[in-house]
Amino acid sequence: MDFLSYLISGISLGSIYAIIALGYTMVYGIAKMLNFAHGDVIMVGGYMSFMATTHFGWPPLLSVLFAMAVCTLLGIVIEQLAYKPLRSAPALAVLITAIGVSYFLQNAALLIWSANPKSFSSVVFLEALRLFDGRLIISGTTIVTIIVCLVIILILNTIVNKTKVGRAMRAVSEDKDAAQLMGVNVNKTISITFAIGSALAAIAGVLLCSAYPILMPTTGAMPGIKAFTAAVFGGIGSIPGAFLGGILLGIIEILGKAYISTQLSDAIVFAVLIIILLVKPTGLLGKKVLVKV
Amino acid sequence: MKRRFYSTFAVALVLCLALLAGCAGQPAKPTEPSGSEAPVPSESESVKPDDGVKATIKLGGIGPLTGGAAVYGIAAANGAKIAVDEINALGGIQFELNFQDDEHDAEKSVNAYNVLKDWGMQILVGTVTTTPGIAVSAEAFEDRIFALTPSASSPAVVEGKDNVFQMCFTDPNQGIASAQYIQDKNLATKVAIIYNNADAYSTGIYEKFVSEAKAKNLEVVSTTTFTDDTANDFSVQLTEAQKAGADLIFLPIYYQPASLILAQAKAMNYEPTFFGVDGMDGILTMENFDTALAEGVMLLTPFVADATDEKTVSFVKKYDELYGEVPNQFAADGYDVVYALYEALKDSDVTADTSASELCDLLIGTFTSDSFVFNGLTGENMTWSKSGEVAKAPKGMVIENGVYVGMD
Amino acid sequence: MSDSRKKTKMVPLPSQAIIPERDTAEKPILEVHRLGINFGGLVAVEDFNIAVGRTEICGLIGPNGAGKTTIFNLLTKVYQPTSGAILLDGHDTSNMNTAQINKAGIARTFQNIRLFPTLSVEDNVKIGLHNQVKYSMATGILRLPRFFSSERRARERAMELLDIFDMTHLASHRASSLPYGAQRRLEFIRALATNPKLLLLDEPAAGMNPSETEELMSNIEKIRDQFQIAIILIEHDMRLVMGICEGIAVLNYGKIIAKGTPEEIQSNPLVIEAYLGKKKGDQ
Amino acid sequence: MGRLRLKTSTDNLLTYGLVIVAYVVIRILIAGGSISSALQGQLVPITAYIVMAVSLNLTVGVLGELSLGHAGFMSVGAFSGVVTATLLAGAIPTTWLRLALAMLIGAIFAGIFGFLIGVPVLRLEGDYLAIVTLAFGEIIKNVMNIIYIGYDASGIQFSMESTNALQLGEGGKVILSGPMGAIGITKLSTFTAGFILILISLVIVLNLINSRAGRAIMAVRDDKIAAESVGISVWRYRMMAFVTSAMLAGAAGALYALNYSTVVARKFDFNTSILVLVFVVLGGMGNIRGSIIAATVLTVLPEVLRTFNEVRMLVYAVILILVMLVRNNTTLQHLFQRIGVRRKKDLLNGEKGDDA
Repeated sequence: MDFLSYLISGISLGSIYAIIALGYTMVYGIAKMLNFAHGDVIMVGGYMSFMATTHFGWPPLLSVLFAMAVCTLLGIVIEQLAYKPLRSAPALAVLITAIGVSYFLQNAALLIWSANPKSFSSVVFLEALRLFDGRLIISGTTIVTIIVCLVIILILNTIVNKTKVGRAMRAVSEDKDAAQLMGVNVNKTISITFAIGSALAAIAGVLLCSAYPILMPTTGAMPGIKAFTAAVFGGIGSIPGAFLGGILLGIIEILGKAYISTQLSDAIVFAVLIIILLVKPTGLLGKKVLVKV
Repeated sequence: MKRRFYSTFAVALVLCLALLAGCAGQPAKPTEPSGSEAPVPSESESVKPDDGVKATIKLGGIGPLTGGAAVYGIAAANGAKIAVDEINALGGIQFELNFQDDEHDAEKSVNAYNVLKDWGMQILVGTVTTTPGIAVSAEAFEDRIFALTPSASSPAVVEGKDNVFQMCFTDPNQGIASAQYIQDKNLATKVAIIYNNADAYSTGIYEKFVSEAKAKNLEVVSTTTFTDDTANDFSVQLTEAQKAGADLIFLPIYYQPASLILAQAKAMNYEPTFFGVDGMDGILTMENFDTALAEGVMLLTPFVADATDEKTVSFVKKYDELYGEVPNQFAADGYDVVYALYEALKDSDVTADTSASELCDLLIGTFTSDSFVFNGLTGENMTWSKSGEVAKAPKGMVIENGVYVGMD
Repeated sequence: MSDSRKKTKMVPLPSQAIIPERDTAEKPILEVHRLGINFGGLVAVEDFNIAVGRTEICGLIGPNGAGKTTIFNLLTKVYQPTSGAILLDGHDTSNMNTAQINKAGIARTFQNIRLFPTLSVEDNVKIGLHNQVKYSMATGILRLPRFFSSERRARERAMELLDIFDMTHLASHRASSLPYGAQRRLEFIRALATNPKLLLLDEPAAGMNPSETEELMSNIEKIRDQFQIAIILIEHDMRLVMGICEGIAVLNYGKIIAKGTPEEIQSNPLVIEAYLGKKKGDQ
Repeated sequence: MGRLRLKTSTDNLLTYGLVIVAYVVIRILIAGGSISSALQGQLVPITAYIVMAVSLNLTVGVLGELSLGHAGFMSVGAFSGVVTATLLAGAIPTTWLRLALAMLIGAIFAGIFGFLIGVPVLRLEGDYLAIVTLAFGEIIKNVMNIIYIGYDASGIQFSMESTNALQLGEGGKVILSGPMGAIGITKLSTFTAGFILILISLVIVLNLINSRAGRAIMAVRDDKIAAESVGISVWRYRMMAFVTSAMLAGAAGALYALNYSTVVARKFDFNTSILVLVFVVLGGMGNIRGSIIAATVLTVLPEVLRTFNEVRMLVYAVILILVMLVRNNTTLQHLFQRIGVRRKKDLLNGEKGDDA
């Protein structure tokens, strides 16, 4: 029973990683860039929803939409100002710029919302599921997060596979130059990808703060890194991989704490990651790239 | 492509200039910061003395004003700032405060210290956090600059340095006091501990608590940890405590993770007594926090924001007016540090030209003299030992209906 | 052909210290038995058998996608064969990796040129000399006397090799800045620098005009004579293949459909059907 | 276009010259008393960061692999250096010798870790390799946080629980105490020591680059398959670069740690790794002199920005972004070339642009 309960905790934590990882992997898969500012867009999403519910008194769902709108806008602005001019620059230059953006967002948040932590009120009002006379509890947030994850996967898959924008995305992801030659507007496609990724970040931010209701300027940083790890775990660029990677990462973290050591739980998570990558060098569901010689 | 770059560049440049202008344009208006609820006191804001006063002493402050620990540094800086303003208004000895950011990092803290030295700092108010405090106090010891830290609580901060003093309890003292309190009040038979094993403060209290608990035959049934990187899910720690039958969970941690622990314990219907230390203070004033979660939480804290004594009421009111927030313990510590320095200096004949080392000797003498007793926000009848540690009585508090109530 | 021979320079004799003499009268340099590979069930090469003499120039031809480059990749262990044996100079190579294969004596060029683009032409050749002019990392860092003598030797040797294709004046250019044909030649030189016993050339004449091809043909023959090495080349230019190859193997759908001298191949009905017949026009 | 000038030796001389002149100038300023304590206090960390940047450039610029865990090696070097220096305090009274030994031991330990980490890491490629270096950096931080080391009459004691668990006898001293790190370090590092370490790193890295092994490393960066095809053991040279880089970072870590009276594991986290990476990218990949300049400027910059008070880090972020944008703008690059600013070509960037 303990094991089951830990497993559920792991899934709860993992579902949060998963939803953050979805945004990471989506942007990586198409724009081929590690957007280290993703975690901070999540934080902004959290603050937006917080402001909407607590200060403006808006209903939770509206606050989520508000957060999504603001983050989408923010994502587009960041992309236009900071990333777009670097389209032909080396990948590392973009990475460093993303880190600059991350610093910027954290420090701007510090000035706007102060360093004092805020207690976030959950936007999820679903009752927790109690099994075996309440010995197993699955929180409402977990259920909602997993459902949202699955819906997002479904929507992303539909967008990527069924729409014109999606076709452009796939083309850009395969080969930017070739896509350009074939008449795909690469810049626009990448901008759209960022917009979608940022909207996802807003949802992730709201759910992260609903599950662990503390909101600070640094709230997004560590979950961001963990989710990035999760995305790599699942095979970066793979949408189902991000989900699987996130859930597994959460489970490993909790089981590691429960059965090995609470002190070393992060070391355990990262050690497992390394082992998995040694067995499957491109992650669990990552595409194996055959080098053409 | 080119044109787009220039437009981007121009926008960014404008943004940058706007920032510069924004900060240059409104120097001395702490009450109206642009979009900021809690401005940070700064060099330009610090109060200049009026003409004809007897001396202006340069106080240098160091603490984290940015980064993850900014909440502590900003509070301490704000508290110190209020004290400086009040004291300067009295017309006697004058203080000029220059508070520098250290990002909770030893290297940056030493940098800040050196900047202050160049500025002409005569007394150091700081640092706010422990690790930077250890590094900086070693420098202050060599340079013979008197240091009174608001909240760097590890004994290592003052150890072996005759000119470094603390306003807060040391970590081991809190550990001992907590164990004693739990024993004296018969609060528990089986104790679980959850602490932050990546944090010097938390580990320091934990270590002493455990050895003291052993001496007092308190049974510690479960010890689990977390780090700043894993401070979100506490289900494993709580389940272990519950399985071990703990009826009290000792939380020598800050209030942010503590608030998550309280919420998660409630979700799993586990209702032990939670016992915190001074880091727990602040939980009730967290914006939007459901105080019902903290019902029954006990803590040892030197400062209570809703205390009714005149000093506290006036401080809390002023803080709220200036910064729009309820002050926490760190703010009170910062305030007390400046007042303690004032008390120690007000009858002396120091001038702006008194060298830092002369001040240092003077203050060491005063602080360690038997006759020097300080009453502040964070305690009554405080005295200091030669080692630099403060002696004051911790206040045991329990949260009832969303407010602190004395346990005694 | 004889005209072009007059135009090109003779290959300078390799310094004796670097190129050991070879006994050319012995058994074949390369023997391949029943070599095969499949990619996830798809059979790319099957039952491939070949033997190459010590100083033979051998052609490997076949339509696009026949598996020619795959053979090279198998011989150099870029791909691991799923079946069969490769004997180099009588020694089994099954436990060797690509780098070891090169040290054992096989060098190659690539169909889509793989130079070290950010490095200079000279450095590209010097990297080819990696296992010929050796000194330790410490010698390099501490700049011991051996470093200077070795570097001088490497430079001299690199210039000798570049001179084969009249490229010494390009030595300090960045490899990626060379025109296409020069890049091909540089890759050839780099392969030669590793002192191979067997050289695999993947479409060496691709992108060259007829006169350049002529020059290349004579150079290939001269290099064989001078260095006493065997050469296998993949080539679509039938004039080149028929002009210099002593033996030819024709590949189709991963299998050898014909082997023999140029004359035999040209008259082989299977080959004509599979390959030459269709392509006769543009060759 | 495309002509690589034979300028490596002059280029390297310029790099050495820059470092030596900077050192001499600062020494003169110190002697004349005309240098602020703020800058003086930063000299040692600057030298440590320069060595970090130069060493990371070996991995990122020369070997071409992204490492996100370089601070982990700094951590290993810092703590093993501190332990060495503390243990030798009685045996070796000469401080410079103790410092040198501490840096050497720091380098050796970091090198051993570099090798152990390299074994799995170097089997991977690209971003997967990067994430594993990140993972190792986090693991090192996590483990360092629970290591307790002390010594007493009966020798060195080790624990992973608490200082109490060390059970030190009379007169015992705790050297490392978990999250509190090392406390009460005797400060040994000096600017001159840092300067010498920079020179040693430069000799190692620049001579390595311009030698057989360095060419092999760059060949591996440019094209692994081609490098293998000419008989270069990819694994061996990747490892050589990785371990050398780790060792230099270890020495820098020891230098850094012995400049403060305390050092904690948390210092060497992901952010520090990234900070050093920023130095490298900003200075130009493969450009050693660029790394030195970038490390210096970006270490001093936040201090210079102190006048901005609360918006300091915000301004820093904006400057970082702007610099990246300007630096990678082809129009501006051409402009710089036209007005004769000497720029060494960014090696990884090189395929796209022209050479100077």
